[in-house]
Amino acid sequence: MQKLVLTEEQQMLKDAARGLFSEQAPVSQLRKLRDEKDALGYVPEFWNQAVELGLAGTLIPESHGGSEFGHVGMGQVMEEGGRTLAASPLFASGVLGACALMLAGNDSQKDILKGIADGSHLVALAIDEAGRHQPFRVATKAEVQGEGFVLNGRKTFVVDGHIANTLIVSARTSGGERDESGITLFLVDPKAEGVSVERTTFPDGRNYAKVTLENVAVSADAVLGNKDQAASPLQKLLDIGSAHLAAELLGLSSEAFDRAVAYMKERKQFGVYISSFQALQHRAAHMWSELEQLKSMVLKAFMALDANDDQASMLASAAKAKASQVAELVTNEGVQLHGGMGMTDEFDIGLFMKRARPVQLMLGDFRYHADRVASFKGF
Amino acid sequence: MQKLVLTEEQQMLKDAARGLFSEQAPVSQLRKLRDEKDALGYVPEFWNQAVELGLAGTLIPESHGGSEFGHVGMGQVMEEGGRTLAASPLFASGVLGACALMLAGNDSQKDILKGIADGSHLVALAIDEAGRHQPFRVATKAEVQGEGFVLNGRKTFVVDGHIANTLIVSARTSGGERDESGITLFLVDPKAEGVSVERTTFPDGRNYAKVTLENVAVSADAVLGNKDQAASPLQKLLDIGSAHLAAELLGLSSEAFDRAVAYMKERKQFGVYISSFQALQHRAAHMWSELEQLKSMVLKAFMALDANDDQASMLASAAKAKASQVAELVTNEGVQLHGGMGMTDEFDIGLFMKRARPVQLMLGDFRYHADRVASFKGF
Amino acid sequence: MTDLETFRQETRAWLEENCPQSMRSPFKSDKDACWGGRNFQFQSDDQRLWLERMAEKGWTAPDWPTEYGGGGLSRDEHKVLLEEMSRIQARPPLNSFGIWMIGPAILKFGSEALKQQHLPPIVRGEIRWCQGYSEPGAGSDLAGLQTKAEDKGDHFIVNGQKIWTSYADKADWMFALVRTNPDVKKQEGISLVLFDMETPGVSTRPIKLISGESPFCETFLDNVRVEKDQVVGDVDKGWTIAKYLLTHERSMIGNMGSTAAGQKTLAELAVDGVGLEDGKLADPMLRTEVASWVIDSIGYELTAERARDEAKSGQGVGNVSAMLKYAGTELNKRRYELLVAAYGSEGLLWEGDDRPAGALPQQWLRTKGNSIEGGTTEVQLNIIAKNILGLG
Amino acid sequence: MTDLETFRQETRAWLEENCPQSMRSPFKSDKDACWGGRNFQFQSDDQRLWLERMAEKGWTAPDWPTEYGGGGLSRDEHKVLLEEMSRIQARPPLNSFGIWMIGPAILKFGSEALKQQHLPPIVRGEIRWCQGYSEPGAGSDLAGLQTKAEDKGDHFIVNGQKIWTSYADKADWMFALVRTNPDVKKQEGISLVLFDMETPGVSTRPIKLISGESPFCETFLDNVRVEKDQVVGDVDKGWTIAKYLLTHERSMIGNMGSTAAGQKTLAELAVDGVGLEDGKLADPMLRTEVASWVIDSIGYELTAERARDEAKSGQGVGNVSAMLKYAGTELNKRRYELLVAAYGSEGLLWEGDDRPAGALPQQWLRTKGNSIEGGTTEVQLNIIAKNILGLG
Repeated sequence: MQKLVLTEEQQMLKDAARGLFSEQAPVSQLRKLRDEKDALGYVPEFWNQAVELGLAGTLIPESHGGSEFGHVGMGQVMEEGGRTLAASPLFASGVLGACALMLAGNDSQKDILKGIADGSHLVALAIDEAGRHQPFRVATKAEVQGEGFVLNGRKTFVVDGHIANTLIVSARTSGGERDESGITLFLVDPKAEGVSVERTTFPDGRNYAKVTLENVAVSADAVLGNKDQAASPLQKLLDIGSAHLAAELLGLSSEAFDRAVAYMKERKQFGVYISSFQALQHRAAHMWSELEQLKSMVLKAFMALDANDDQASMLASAAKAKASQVAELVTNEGVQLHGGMGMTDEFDIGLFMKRARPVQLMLGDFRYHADRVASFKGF
Repeated sequence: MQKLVLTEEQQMLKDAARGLFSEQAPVSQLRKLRDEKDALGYVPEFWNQAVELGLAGTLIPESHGGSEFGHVGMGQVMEEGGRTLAASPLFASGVLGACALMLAGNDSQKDILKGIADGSHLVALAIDEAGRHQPFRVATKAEVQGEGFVLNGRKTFVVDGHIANTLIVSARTSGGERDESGITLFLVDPKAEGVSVERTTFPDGRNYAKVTLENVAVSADAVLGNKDQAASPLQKLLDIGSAHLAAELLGLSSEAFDRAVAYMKERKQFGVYISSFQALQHRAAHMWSELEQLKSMVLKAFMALDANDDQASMLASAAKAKASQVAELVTNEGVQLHGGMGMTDEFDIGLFMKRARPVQLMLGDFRYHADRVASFKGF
Repeated sequence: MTDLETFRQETRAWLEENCPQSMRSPFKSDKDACWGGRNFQFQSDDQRLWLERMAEKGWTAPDWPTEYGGGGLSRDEHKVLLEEMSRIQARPPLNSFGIWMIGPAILKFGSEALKQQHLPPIVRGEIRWCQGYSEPGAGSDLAGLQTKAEDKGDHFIVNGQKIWTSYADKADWMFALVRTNPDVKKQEGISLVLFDMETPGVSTRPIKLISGESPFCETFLDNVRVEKDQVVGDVDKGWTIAKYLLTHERSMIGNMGSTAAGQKTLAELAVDGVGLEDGKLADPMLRTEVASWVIDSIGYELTAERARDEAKSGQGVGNVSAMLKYAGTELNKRRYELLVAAYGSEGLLWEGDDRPAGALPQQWLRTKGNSIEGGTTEVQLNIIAKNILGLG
Repeated sequence: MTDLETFRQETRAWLEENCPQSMRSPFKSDKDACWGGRNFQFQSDDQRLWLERMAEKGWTAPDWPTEYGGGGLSRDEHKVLLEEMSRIQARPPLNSFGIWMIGPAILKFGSEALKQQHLPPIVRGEIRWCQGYSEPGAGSDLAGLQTKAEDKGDHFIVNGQKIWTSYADKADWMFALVRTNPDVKKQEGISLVLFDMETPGVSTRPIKLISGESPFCETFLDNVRVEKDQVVGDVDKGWTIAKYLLTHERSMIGNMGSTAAGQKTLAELAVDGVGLEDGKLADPMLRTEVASWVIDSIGYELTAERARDEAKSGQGVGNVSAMLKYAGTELNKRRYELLVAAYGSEGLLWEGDDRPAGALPQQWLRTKGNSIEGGTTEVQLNIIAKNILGLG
């Protein structure tokens, strides 16, 4: 069995990513984007550097311009990005977009991968239609019209939707609103007639959009994968996405924890450092224990995905479930342990909480994934 | 609105009960009953004293020999009995038996109340058929035979079943196994042909029985209440029983907590009293807070039952749910805070844990009652 | 007819006649509250009229003595007044830290001169007060405050910094704890002083929270002159008064665990967000959590009720405010986490008028402060452990 | 063929020939274990034969040096042996605190004479050992032990009381921590001594637990003579050895969070107890809790695996045994609470052969000790906070 440790190469990638994020995309960068209501929502200079380091193509085959570093590799990048709350299209384009095309795309569609890897082409996945993740409850309709289709519907919580060059949209081509079969994925140009993309603001200051499709005509070539049969590749894609979000939650929780521990060592109350209070020590020790378990689960999920292990879906869900729980615990405790200072916008610790919740909810929260784990385990 | 405090009379009853239990039925009495595998499972001398104090008739009208002190009154007795883990037929006979007859009995059946009040007649309720409480899932059958019925089935977890003079048995007279309607209550003489009562042993050393009914013939007079329509009075009875069990859990949890706090003040580790460790202090403070909330809920549930308030069922379920949760927390912490000593049979603290679980499960655990509360609240 | 019944009838009639129709509905937002003070902008003539009429009767401070402008009502009369106001949904005429906090402290501990000077303007809503307790370095260790008051004969010169001063930027006067003696045990060198916010050397800066704008400010005190006759109680003995006021504050904040009348319950909101299937919340896991919260909140509300009833009956363990503060604020935090879960991403929309859960993200973030302000959860647990359980 | 492959083939052949058929199945109960010692009653001739044959090859202690009777196997050979034994489900020939605990300590810290005297009988299963560490007054403060060893020239006279001595009533020798110097820092006056349980003045009394009978005993030491050459390592330096053994013990107990091979999982048992409806556990609230437990247990097992892999690779933070002990034992306690909930009253039946959940009530109660023995949960959290997080 593969050892649950990083290879030397993976460790080097992790270190390189940490260096890049901490120097070129520190927390202050996100704060600035937020305060200035930046139109793009990320810093192109940073994105170029990330691309130059090959991060956007980590998952993409060398034949399509990537470095083919696998999920363990990309997971390290996501984790390190979580640590600095880095804002970039890496997840939307480099993980979801790239994997969607790799899983379901035909040869000509896969040409997009090169653009993803070199950072010039951004992709976003438009799946959700309500506040809670239910990927197979699809009301957006795609009706046959001539050789192509015409799309109508609304999507929400589309990560990096407003900067995407291509949207991947799930729509119903047959079946009832709750059926797993009858769903089809479409590549949609956001500039096409009838598509409107509205950027929405979230607590984390990141990019999410609502997408409205009003009689959007697409050609037959726009179908990604097989008509009516998107459920299977889509689920695989969501497993992958969930694991990478778990990695991001691991990163941001680890950083929030480290900051809380550091604060405990510098803050005095009643004449002593608050790190000397046993009640706080035990809470910190419990959190550390939880973070260690999460770390193992995230790593294992990536290894299983890379190995095409049949436990990969279960492990990805378990990791996302645990990550959501741990992130909620650690970011709440992080603010509490900072006391009044933690409540001020001036301190960074609150930003970790504000980032955690959207990521917890994205592609399913603790409850969604715990339910899946139970089903996988036959109960 | 009625004040959430005891009246002077209720407080006097509580004090009297505490005196009786602590002097005549201390924890050592239960230990002795258990160690000697006592055939009765309670001490008749103590029962006589309790009866003399009027405890068995607390809920029974004066016209039938009781003191008509209401649920708030009886609840204080149950709570105090919980403190010393007192073993007696008080709950089975004085609460469940008495209330069943009062809720559903005809005049001649109500004659039994006098015997309950004077302690000479013991009643037990045989409802459950499986490990988890599902009172309306009844497989025991009662088929019409001539003027009467013939009963077949098995009952389990019958509190004080093996010492009862009368069993109250739920059986199906119509409908399917899961239907709420079609259930009838019967008064059954445990000595009747075809009835076998087998005492079973539980961690708390208390009396529970399995009852087997094999072609047991009963007359039409044996029907308690209306044929097929037991669900409504039975549910009311179970609400009452749940509130009183919540009171018992409150009592035993309060005592386990007091003992843990006392132990913290006398046990030294690393040269200091363990009561000085902040992590333990915070856990104790949390438990105390939980106990205070539980106390309010139990009192309110009794007041609502006495007032026939339409929130009574919801409040009884909420109290039993919370009591089960708090008892699990406090008895586990009680043992943990006693360290190795808590694990020995020699120390009493473990007995509180052993008593808590059967009472938690009896008439429905946290999950059962939380589900009911959710339904009452419309979600 | 008893005197109380007469009082009720008279009150009812008076309110009927004097409470403007537009003042007979619950606040629609925080902005509807009347805070009074020198620079207050009344929202409407009705709002001003309602304040003036109530103030004239002393009913902005119904149980204060009439000699200081109060209503002079007995406990029972006060209750009747509140009941009658509630009957017609009359809005409180005045929100005021003067009435809630410093007024009672002056009444209990202040000199006759201070009472004469400060209480009537408070009752009339002419002077708005703010509280200067916390300091950046002190946190939970309130008594460790560093703001220094130097004795200059007939006055003090005060230097230091206060934080978490609610509405300091809008208030006219501040009541503040300052260190008048640095050479004794920290609790024994503190005084409670009063000063006008227009005194030279006083400046304020609003604090932005993780939830956005807030009423909190930092207040900088730079050689601020405070007259000696503006000390409440004795010099160096302010800590006793501070504790009295803190207990008061704690029980107010503790109330957060309750669902205010008219507000939708968590269960109702969860149903709005998640929907029902077969009459049950469509997410069974969330249903479990909401049910557990509902049970705990029943316990909390009944405990608050029992504490009040016990206090009236002279029963109970007494000091339960720490427990209510702890339980109530933790409950409120859980409530908002569950709401975020129930609404999902749609519940996190930060801006806009058509958000399905309104200002939920801001409210959710704001609740995180509940277990910090007014004494942290950790401090409450310490208090319970030490004062009630005798652990130490 | 590599040497290792040759070794595997030879081992496989030897086991095939020498392991009796009746020793090729998992233990059916604790009683099937072979503990050896002077008074051990073998269950069967096969059991005795299996021990003798394995002991002769030194494979009861495969990695000990051959000069002390061990197998002298390399790390890789040891692994092959275990794999080959596992292949035919061969039972461990000997359970032994000698092999697990005191043997390694003697090997690492003991004199040559002690090695010669004690190791061969341990390998052969002739002498059964017990551990005398805990004392009634000490608890988590192990170093605070009071059992006194008075220096009498060539021997010590030992007085005191030990508790939680597993199988003291069945053991032949004890390794015990005693205080040889009361005048120094508590950790610096402790020695690890060995003595025969038949020495005059040694008596034992079994401890009954809340779960019933147990292997634990109290051991009373009343003027017990211990020869000076029976001190392991240096006099007064026993604490170092004790810590070495404790870390070892902690990682063994921590394993409790895992579900042993062949054992039914919590999820399977919950389904047995509660049943399925539409493929889901019939109680949705319990399902939530079981799912949460399953997720946590996946995390725990993977973390134990990762810790092993990191240790092999020379990575990781190192001392994770405290965390594994903490997480594993808390998980095991939760597992049993959930089982009790799943089976309901039928799962609490204390006696009888036809209980649906077997000895669940006793097992459930026994788990409560997991977070106490081998260092309490509180001690593990202290260790993590201080040693790993640097809080203090």
